Amino acid sequence: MLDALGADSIEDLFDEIPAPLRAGRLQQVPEGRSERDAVAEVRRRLEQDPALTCFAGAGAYDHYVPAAVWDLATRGEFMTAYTPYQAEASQGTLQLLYEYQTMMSRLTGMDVSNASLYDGASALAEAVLMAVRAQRKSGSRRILLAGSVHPNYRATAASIVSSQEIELETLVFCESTGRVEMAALQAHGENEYAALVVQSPNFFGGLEAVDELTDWAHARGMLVIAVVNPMTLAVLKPPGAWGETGADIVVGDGQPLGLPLSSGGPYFGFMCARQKIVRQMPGRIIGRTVDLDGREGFALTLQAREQHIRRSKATSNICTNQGLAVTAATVFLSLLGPQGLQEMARASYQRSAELVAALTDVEGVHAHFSGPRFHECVLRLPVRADSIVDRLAQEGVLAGVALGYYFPGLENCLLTCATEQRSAAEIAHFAGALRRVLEEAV
Amino acid sequence: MLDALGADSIEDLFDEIPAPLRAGRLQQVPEGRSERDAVAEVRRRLEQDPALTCFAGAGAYDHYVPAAVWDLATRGEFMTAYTPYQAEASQGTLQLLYEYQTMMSRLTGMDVSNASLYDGASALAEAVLMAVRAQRKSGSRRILLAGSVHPNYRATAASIVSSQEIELETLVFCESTGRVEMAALQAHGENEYAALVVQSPNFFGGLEAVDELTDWAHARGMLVIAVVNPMTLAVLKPPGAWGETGADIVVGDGQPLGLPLSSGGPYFGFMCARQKIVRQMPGRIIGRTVDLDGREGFALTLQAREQHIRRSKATSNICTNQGLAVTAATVFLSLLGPQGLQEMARASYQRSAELVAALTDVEGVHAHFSGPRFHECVLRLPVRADSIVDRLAQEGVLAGVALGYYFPGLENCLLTCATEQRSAAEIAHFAGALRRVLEEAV
Amino acid sequence: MLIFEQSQPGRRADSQRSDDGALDGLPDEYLRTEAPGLPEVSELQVVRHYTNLSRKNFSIDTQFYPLGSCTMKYNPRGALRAANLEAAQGRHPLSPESASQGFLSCMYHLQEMLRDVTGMAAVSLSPMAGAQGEFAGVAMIRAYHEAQGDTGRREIIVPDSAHGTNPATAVMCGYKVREIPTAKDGDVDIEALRAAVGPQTAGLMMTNPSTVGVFERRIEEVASIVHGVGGLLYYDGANLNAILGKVKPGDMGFDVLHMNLHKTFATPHGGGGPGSGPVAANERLRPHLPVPYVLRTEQDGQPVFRWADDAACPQSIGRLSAFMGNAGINLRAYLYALMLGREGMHRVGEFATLNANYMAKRLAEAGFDLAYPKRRATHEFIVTLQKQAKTLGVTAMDFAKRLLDYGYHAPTTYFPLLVPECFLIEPTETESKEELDGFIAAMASILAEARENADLVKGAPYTLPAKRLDDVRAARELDLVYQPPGE
Amino acid sequence: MLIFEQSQPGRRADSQRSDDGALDGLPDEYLRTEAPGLPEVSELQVVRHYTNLSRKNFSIDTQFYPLGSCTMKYNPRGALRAANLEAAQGRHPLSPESASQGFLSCMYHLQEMLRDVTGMAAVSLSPMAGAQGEFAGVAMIRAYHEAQGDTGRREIIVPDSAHGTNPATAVMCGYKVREIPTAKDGDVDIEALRAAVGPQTAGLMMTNPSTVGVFERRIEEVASIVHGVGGLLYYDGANLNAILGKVKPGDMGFDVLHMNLHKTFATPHGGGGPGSGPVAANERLRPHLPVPYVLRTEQDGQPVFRWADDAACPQSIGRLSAFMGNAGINLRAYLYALMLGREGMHRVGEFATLNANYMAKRLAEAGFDLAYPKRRATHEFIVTLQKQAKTLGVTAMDFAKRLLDYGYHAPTTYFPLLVPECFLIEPTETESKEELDGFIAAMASILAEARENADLVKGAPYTLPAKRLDDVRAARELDLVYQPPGE
Ligand SMILES: Cc1ncc(COP(=O)(O)O)c(C=O)c1O
Ligand SMILES: Cc1ncc(COP(=O)(O)O)c(C=O)c1O
Repeated sequence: MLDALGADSIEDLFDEIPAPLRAGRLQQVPEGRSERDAVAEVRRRLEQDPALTCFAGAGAYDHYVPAAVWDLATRGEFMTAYTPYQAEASQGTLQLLYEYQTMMSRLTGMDVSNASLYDGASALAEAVLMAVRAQRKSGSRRILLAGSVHPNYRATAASIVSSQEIELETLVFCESTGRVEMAALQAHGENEYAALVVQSPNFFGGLEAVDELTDWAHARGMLVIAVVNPMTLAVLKPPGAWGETGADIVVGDGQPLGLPLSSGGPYFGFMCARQKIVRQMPGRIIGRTVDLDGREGFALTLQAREQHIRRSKATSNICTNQGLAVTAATVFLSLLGPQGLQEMARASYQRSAELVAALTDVEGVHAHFSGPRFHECVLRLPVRADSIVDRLAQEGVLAGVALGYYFPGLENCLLTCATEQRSAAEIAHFAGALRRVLEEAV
Repeated sequence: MLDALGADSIEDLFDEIPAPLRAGRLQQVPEGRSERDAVAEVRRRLEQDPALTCFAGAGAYDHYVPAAVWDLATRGEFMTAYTPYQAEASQGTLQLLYEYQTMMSRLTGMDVSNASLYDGASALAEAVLMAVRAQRKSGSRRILLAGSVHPNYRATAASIVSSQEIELETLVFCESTGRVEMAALQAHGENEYAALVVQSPNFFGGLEAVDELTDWAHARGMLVIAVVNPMTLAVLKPPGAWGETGADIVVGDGQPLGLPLSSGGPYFGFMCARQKIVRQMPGRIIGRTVDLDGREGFALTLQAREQHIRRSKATSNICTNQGLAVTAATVFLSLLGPQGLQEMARASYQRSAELVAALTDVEGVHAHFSGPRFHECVLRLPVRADSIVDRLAQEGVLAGVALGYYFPGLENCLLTCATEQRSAAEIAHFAGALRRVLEEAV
Repeated sequence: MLIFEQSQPGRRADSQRSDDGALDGLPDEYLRTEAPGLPEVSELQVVRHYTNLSRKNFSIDTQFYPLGSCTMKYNPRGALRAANLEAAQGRHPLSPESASQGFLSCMYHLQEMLRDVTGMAAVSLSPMAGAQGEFAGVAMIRAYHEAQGDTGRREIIVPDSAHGTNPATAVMCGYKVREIPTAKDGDVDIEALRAAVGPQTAGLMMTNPSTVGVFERRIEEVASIVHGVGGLLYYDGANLNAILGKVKPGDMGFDVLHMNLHKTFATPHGGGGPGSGPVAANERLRPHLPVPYVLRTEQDGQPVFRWADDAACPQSIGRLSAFMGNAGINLRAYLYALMLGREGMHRVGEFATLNANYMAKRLAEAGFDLAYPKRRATHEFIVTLQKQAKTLGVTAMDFAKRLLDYGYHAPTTYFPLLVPECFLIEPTETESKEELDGFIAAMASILAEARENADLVKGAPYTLPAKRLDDVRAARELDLVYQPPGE
Repeated sequence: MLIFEQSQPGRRADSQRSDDGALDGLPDEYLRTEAPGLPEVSELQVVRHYTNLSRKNFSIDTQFYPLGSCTMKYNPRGALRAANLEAAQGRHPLSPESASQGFLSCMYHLQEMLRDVTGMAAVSLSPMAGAQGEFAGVAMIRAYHEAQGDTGRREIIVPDSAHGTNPATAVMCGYKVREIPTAKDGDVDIEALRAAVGPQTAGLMMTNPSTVGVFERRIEEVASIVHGVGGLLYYDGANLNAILGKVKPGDMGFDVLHMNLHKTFATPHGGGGPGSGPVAANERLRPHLPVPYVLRTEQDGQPVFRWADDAACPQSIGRLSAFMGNAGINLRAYLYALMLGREGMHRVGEFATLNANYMAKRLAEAGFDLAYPKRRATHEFIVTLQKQAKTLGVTAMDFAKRLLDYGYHAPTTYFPLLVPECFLIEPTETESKEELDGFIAAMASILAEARENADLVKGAPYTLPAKRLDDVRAARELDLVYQPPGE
């Protein structure tokens, strides 16, 4: 090939690079290894960490992933394709995404869905930006954000929207229920907001008064942004049915739908909305259409919202999304169907109730908040929760998430969770270990 | 559907079965479980056994299997197809098998290969039957079988061929070298045998005098059946080049070519042979041909040898073979190529030399046999080997195979092995543990 | 293009290298003089080549595949996951029993479930496919007779509808084969059987439901005829799927049998295998089971599992493989059996039968001839295209090839041999009514094509990676191994 | 057929059930009144449906896919294996540091390698794709200026060849975009740049090699012009593959950058993602890196890894995701970097460049116009089909669609915007010469077709699952969600 180029060496091909810029030897990169050695090295490192039975949730849940899900998603034709720009050569991915959009719309009770965003937290940021665009007329750049929304979601939204001079105002949650009570709204009744953000089940696992909150916001011309766990929508009222007219934008993280925990990603953010604001949506959207022969086919549509067409006027800068994760979730939802997903939700609810019963049976452990919750619960321990989490890890248990890090004042609080995967034996082991550890601690 | 059948219930469809035969409730079959629970149950049982670092060989070797191998082999189109009877709808499997046949022929130095048999041991049995058929003229039904052939292979051959009044006569191995010495042949010079069976590397890891043995057998009108480890053929002289004219039938187990240990299977048996006896071969054979348009295509051929055509006159009763294992091996051989396979062989040789050096450094441990060997070695311990194997399993080491079970008199002997996967640290751990355990024992 | 044709000297998948070792101490006489002629290609080339090859196959995952006698049903991916667990794949076959109790308990539990399903006394999981299971069973019959000193029995009786492996097996076990005809109604011709049996009869091999897709109604009579002359009954369990949880072969009077786990118990066929063909025996034949299998003993009230080996089973026919058969396939079957459970097993046979009867009915309505129109179909049934072959010149082969163009794999053709121009159709329990209806519509459409334009059907397939292949040339000009041009 | 069209009430994949629990204690007002309208299908239906859907895609595993700017190279399956290890998949993102040292050490080691490759001071792995990396980088530029009290800088300069994400990012960060033209030789128009910069300049975003497939030779001058007015330089690392191990962006004068691990470091694109877009910063910008990333500390001489969080990094732009970005993708990149190693990284850029230059040369010989014929190609290059569009009426789009019929994925078309009728072609280092030659031959053949029968090319593709799709209808008659007929 060098001959064809009339070059003596590959080095010649780099002759346009100014000599002083040529790099020397890489210092931090070791010598290359074979696949075998490299995999062994990664395994050695990872297996140095104890394998923990997972009672943590807080946005990432240990649900069972059927074997077929990733067997299908990792087929080369799905896994090694690019974004479906050449529609004729991408009908597989495109049809799958259209099916995905349909599933998500039905789960959330909304009109439309995009083809994914990065994760739930960044999806919330995009929802805020979208709401502000949709409310351009009113001109408000203020958002009322429930304090019971996942703290990392709130932080992410803040990092992303703050450069655009959007203000996020926190709506405090009630100290005894952990949720937003209607009374708290009074402090905000006077201001003009573009939108209200509510998460339900909220970060603490509690169910918000979604109907009242939605109606309150709509009565004031605000849009309602719902943050939800899609698994719970198998049984919980979908945001499209919140209050009189339903939420306007729904976002969340798709992780519970077939994505392994994997230290936090790849998961995917989903976003559904009312048809009338679809042109304000960020991200890819697939439409059904016909080909030259009039046969059904699928294509990217409404691309005039996107950066590759609109550049600085795009609704978002997002380009690569979380396609393969969505592929897995689509297969997951097809496999479970309405019944399977409902059972998963109900079993998670029940296992979690059993967990709370077993743990609050331990001396000094109490549920911190009252009121209905789904499959997560905040427990108050007699000692700092972070030390208990560390200590129980030595017993093979990931007890949950210590809340002091996020909420000063809740240092003794532990957010704990059970999914359908947690067995009675595992719950009993957790409770037994907690009892022992607390006895030690006292 | 019942309506269409005019039936009231599915039970009606079983009305031809005499009532007394209808089964009651199954007693040993528990209630059905979900995929999640069933996988968890199998995992629970299997993980109750300690994970051992593998220094056992004896026909099953712990080589690295590149990730691509099974990613490709488990593609639905390979994994869920039947035997390629409908050639037009099976060109993928058929071409792959043709490539496999080519690879195996080249590795063994033989003219032809079939598309697989069950495993190495049963392949040996088939080779014996094939040799007897090929020697029909001479009429001999006696086979001379080296005592250094894998004992389970010899036992399998015996179970399978004995009903056909074929006699397997053992050729003793030398007590000091563990291989067949030419002197031992004298006892058999007078008899008429259909074939001589030689394994090299033999069960003890030793290299037989394949050239002399082959020539000796051929000089007496015998066929030579070679039993080989295909991985070693990356560097060892292929049976097709043994002696003056090469072996006539070559069999072995394909496990080292990309098959996980998996408690003994599925692996696959391979069989290669001289062109002139191809019509005596058992099992499926793929041929390259053309289709109606004259384009290259592949099909099962020489089917008139097989049970589905010839029934009681078939060369064997084999029907289902080990297709998917062969698929994996074909991908494996393509991925490694000549260089990769040679490196794997050389690295295994070297790791094994290091292992033997480390273990014989332990007080009281000696190599039991002299002479060249490949990547296995028989060590003599100062105590019974089976107790050491049990004891070292508690240290996380599978030390090898205790030989007393197979060879009375070798109770203190351990057959041990290292592949390219064994690290210096693992070898040192084994040696250290052995030293400790032997000190305890004394 | 063959992978060999993509080879370039020196090219390789670099990350598949090993630290090179030296062959110190190995004399040259043992070494090969040139590297083996394997392809020299990159990892991408390998992945692309075999991915694209796979796409040339029909398979259950891509098509309805109603191949009679082969039970091409969906095999849950969960079974594969179990077999792929590290704890499964990493276990060496000769690990000591002391470190294998978990694995052995799985195998034992599977043996017990299969024992229950078949109504037999004991099970050995070691045969590696159906044909090896048959070998084991017939060898056990022989071992039994020999153990009784009864050495004059030289014949195995096989119905003419039997699968080819049955007579081939009998011969491998040193027996002569005597064929008996099938009666018009699909059952065994009882009179012919009576005439065939005698003191020379070692046993009878039978499939029930038989390969003609009906349940042998006089099975008890058949059993008593064979037993009456001192013969034994072998059950070819390839069709067990039809009666799982409904009838136990042991209750029908069979003495020994094999199962095809790769048909009934969740292993996709892999383009030709691997399978697993466990044998089950009643008390009489139990001592002759092939080794190894798993025994349950107790120690201090705790179960301890052990291998039953030659020493424990001196009358065994011996071992049939280097280790313990296709253990990984047995593990898949175990997972599958756990998932199905008691109720699930009943459902398998029920829905397999429902689907087959539905298809038979609809195809008959569409103008096709059933081979046994008066009989209930079992899990499969036969359509004979003799009429079409005669009147339209369109054979079963032509219909089969044309079905491929419609996106359906063809049923089994020309087997069993006794029914001319036959299609043996087995939809299995895992297919939906929509697929069955689609297939039936395709058959009707092909029939219409055959009437209007027979050549269209006779030239099929048109849309596959290859047109009909020249089998004669394949057999005459044998090309079994690639030779580069000019070599 | 859509999966919804295969749905039947009550049908399900039975083995995917959960032991049903009750929603005791949940008031009705929280519950949905009817089950969500998900498809009701069997497991086989799911497997067959999605297997067959996948077969309608082109992909790297099946085709040459020379999509410029996207680096569609082979990503070793070993990387996927690492990410699929149980120890990787099972780790909860909020596991305590005390139980995560192994995982954190992997992330730290990857940070270090990327730091070295880019020549920067520190790396954060948290951005989830290139565009989010860009966001992080530009937000850091803003944070830096603000920290200096320098609040008057309102503009980001972007070359007209820039990827769409660049201007979109600048706007998301609250900046105005100022575009500067590209000179005839493909380099930035230096005079225009000089004219554009000023006290309002917050920074410049640039790709080098640029998206026109050449290396910006005056990069040092560009850097000094921007730095001269107090602006900062952002490096869009989408094209890092071209110069891996050859040039470090830090040495070119860039202050902050992102990498697309899903292009350069082994993650196949997944039909749209996921990716990972780590940012790297020099000392000046380091305090503003997004959290969390991994810090190495020592305790009793032993390394202890910790998360750098808001508390540790008070000047950070904050977090960009709920947890720590696409950790699993980072793990794949880590495995890939270990496999490549130092030498391998050099080879990546070398062979990517060799392949691109070879193709450029051959295509020019075949009669195609290169956009920058006097320049060396980098890892990609541009062919302009303007001549063909004018004289034959066959556009880049037509060539692209026709290539699909030849079994090749089309290159990137109509990007960058400044070159009319362009093909941006990136063969990558993992393709063999045979594939490149095949593609070149296809292009030559299409050119001949275009001359002889332009309509043939304009009607393409013919052999794919769909012909050209009606995009206008897709956008006008929005059908984004399936509605069953009659609803
Ligand atoms: C009726 C019958 N018996 C026996 C066999 C042989 O089984 P296997 O292919 O597993 O050897 C088959 C398989 O095709 C069969 O259909
Ligand atoms: C030059 C360039 N910059 C930025 C991006 C955006 O990267 P991502 O798609 O990962 O967001 C791309 C990807 O297409 C690109 O090619």
